[in-house]
Amino acid sequence: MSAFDTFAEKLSRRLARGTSRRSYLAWLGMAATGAAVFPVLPVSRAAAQSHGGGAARPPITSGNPQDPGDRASCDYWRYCAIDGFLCSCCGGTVNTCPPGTEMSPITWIGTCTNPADGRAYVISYNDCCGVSSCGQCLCNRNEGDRPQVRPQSNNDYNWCLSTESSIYNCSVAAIVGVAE
Amino acid sequence: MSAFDTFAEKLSRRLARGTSRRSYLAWLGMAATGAAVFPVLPVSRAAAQSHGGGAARPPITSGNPQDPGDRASCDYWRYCAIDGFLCSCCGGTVNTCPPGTEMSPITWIGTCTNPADGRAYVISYNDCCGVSSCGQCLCNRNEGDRPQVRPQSNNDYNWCLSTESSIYNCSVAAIVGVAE
Amino acid sequence: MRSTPFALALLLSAFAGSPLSAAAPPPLPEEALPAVATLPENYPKSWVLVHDFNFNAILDGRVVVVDTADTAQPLKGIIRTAQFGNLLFAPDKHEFYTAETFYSRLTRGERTDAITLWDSVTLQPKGEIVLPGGKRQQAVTYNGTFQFVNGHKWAVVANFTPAQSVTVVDLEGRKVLSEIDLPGCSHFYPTGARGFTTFCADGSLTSIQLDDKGQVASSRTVADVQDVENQAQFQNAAMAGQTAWFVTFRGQLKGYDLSGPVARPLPGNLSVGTAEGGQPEWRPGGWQVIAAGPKGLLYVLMSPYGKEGSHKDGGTEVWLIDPASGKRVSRIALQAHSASIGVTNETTPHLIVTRADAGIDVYDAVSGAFVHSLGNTTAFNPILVTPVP
Amino acid sequence: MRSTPFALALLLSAFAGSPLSAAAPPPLPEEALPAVATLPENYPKSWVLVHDFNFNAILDGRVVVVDTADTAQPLKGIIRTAQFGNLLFAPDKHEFYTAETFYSRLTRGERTDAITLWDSVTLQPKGEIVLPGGKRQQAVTYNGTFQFVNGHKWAVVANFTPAQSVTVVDLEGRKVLSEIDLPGCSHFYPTGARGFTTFCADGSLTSIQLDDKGQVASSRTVADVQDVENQAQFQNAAMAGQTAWFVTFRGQLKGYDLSGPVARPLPGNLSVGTAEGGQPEWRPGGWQVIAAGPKGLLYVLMSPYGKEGSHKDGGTEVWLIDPASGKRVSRIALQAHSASIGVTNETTPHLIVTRADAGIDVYDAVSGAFVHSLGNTTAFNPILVTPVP
Repeated sequence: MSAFDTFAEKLSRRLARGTSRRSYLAWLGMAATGAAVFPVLPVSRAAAQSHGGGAARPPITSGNPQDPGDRASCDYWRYCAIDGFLCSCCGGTVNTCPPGTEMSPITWIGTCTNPADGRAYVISYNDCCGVSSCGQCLCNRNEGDRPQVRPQSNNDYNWCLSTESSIYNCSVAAIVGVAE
Repeated sequence: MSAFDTFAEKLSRRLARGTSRRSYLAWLGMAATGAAVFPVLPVSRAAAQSHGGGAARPPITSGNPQDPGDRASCDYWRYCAIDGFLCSCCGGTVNTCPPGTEMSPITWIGTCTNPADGRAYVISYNDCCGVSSCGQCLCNRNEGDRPQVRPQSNNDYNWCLSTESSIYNCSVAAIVGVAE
Repeated sequence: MRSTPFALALLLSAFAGSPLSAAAPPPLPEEALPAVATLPENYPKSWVLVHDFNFNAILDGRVVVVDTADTAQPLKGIIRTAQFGNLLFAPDKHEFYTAETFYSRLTRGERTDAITLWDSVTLQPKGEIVLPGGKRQQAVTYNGTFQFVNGHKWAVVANFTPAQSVTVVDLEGRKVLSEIDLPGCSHFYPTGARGFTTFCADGSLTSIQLDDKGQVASSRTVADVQDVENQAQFQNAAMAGQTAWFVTFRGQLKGYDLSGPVARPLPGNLSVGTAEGGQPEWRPGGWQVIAAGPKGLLYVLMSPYGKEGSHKDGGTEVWLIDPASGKRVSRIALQAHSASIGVTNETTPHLIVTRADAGIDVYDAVSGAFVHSLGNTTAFNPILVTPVP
Repeated sequence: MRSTPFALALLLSAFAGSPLSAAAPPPLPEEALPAVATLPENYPKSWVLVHDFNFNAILDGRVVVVDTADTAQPLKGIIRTAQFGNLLFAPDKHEFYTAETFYSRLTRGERTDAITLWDSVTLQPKGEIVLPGGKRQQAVTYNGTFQFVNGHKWAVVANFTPAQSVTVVDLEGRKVLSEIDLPGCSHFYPTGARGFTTFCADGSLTSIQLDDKGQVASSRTVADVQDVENQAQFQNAAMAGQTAWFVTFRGQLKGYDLSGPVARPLPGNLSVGTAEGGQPEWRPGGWQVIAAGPKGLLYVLMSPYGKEGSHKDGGTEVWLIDPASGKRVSRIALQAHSASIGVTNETTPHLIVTRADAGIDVYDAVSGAFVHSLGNTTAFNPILVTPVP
């Protein structure tokens, strides 16, 4: 939790729109924005099938050996607690929303281990909002996910919240720091 | 065309809401309602796949040897010019809309041959409206279908028209007479 | 008399060879139009409500009415539950209620949150209660975010902005009664005469009773009912009468008596038990992983691949636990990797299972025998199964 | 210098074994948020617009922007085209226009028909023109029901109640100019300086020129341009410059010069030709079955199973016809049963094919060689392919 708090605060400052943070419950219950957290969508990765129709998608890689893996694959290391359509398959990238959407200013944060450098990174899963379901690369992983009773640890919420529209399109997975 | 005209008129009387019929073009262009015609949805039957997931649906039959075939199958004789989700799979029947919908008062009419008695029947393909896409038993057949330039012979229109909502749910295939 | 079958055979053969001959039967009759089906006043107990999350168009969510005994025509009707919507069913009033969110331009424009009242016989809308503030909680479908209180007269709707609160609505009077701030607490379970219980982030629960205006009459907190970090409760509860049963991520069973004004945690250390073959261990897995069945039995969907993060990955067996004896009475091996379960209230109850591939399978709830599959004939993403009471 | 690779290898191995040792590289940097992608001002000519009819949620239709050269990330963006919506693209103005229908409660309530203006770089909406009367034609997607006239300044929108008319809209002035009754006529093709041609049920066409207020300035009918019963034209045209090419159900090719105020049917008796192996015969088949390609060639999607009623069943080959010589120059055998085609305007043009299973395949438009498949990575029901001009 301390690593989480540290990065929640850093993120909070970076995305800040004010709102002081008094107590845990007050923050959870009343923060209009803050370092809160989460995207969307449940159930098993087995359901995340494509609809048939031709060739497999070639991998989308970073080109950096320190950030290995296919960003269109649910197995990519940053997606350890994501829930939704991968923006890399939707016109965005691993950390950029697709054109036409608005990125949620506050997000659910996971802690994922990078297999290349062994570090645990804090990953921000921002939702992209204002365009209907992308429908590509549905992915749900839940390392560290907890029920909605602890909002900042739950990826079932639709965090298209402080955005102009709450319609959900896809989710990114951006590095916001190293868990210390 | 004469069989069509005869039944179009019969149907028109049955569903009548007024509107006299002056000329062919006037009818096509100006009838607020009438014996007009058609459901929805294109492309090949090959696209009408189910999404996997378990057993095949057992046949839905009439119990009458004179009306043979599976009403959940796109091959059923009455569906020779249908385009859309079969209401038999959506909470309705071959000639009844599902609960919660409204049946379009005017429809596209096809002429299909009943393999049991060899007769050509006039089939009314009414759309059921006000609930979103049923998603089951998509079927598109086009015997006698002509481009939209001849509306009464085209099944690509959404005929959820004189209904409270134009949202399309499914289509029925009701016998409205024998082509004489 | 004996010649009748022959005459019939002759008729049919004449018919096939020369269908319009003098021997042909009269044509099939004209069929009456328009015609719209209705549903029975009292739904058969083989019927369930299946929430279709509709991932590929979340704004077009729906609940489908399904007859689990009818493999030919299982889908009986569709009720709109737009944009992370929720549904409640009051069979005594023959009404459904949906809590939904709409935009004036489908994906953009003006937002309206509303409860719609639907006739359960015609599935036609019969009224609407607009919810103020555009704050209705949107999430993957849980049964605790839209609940009855005060019998079927009122309902509570969860809000999340992320400020947490609950809006109390008078369904019969068709008006909003109140909004109650509940910082740090989520999901609601009907409790006592006119109240609800909610679970809070610090591991406590809070039970609130309302006055006849929908304002807080009493509020009582019970501390330390769950360990959210290590033994969190799956939030979809199984209701056995007025007892809410939860299973935790690692298989503890937690009961709460909700008949009084304050939730009372049931004593005892119940669990689903353990088994061989886990990789590394058996744990509950799926979305709606617990259901209440006949004779007080609890049904829990279990995965052999249990570990941190596996809790939504679905399961392959259903384990039956008798909370009275504390014993596991049987294990049902499922036909397919599955996500959610429910148990019907039929005389011969059935276990209804939604598969990861979106099919729906039906088992004998007592013997565990596979009965039949409905296949993928009703919903794109069946996520919750609510049997008719 | 030769030791550098060894040093690197040592570093990496230290790294794998003891990642946080002193030899470890600095951590990956923090990434800037929020970040939203934009599209280029001028789309590359490998890009196409694919209309996704979205059968399973027609009210949630969309057009996807697709780079046919990018197999890893072909989907570049999504533009809403709700409820049997249509889309137009004005690359010179960096704008899209969608003609759509909305309900205040998703499936019910108040209906609004509107044209939305979208920025083609950001895909954000930038304006709206409400269409009066709730009469916008809804149908499976055709390209003739929403068209530009007067360059990219105005557009016409088809109405169908079933009374047929056309609404003329000033896109730049963001207002409705006029509504013109067109009983018995459907679909529009830009014609002359400020007009359109429409085809009528009696086999005629009508060309209309508009005055600067959007009212009818001239109207001229050309009789007997098609035999709707026996040789109907597929209504999705291929535009080669200002010539509109149609193929008929049985394979005739009909060209219309639309450069003047009145459509001029081109002389000649062109056809796609015949071939062996038909069951019973080769005919055009699919949804968008004709496209204009390089060197004036016409591409037609063909089915060997041609007969009455087969015209929407898709095809297995694309035939290339040179209308100048009247000859068929080649046949391309497709990888899969396919529904719609388009040809890009690249230096090396490509034939883009939507498959019946919703995948998208790319071929060399000249040689016919299969290049690659995009698979099912962009749209649920790809029904129209519009290459970037």
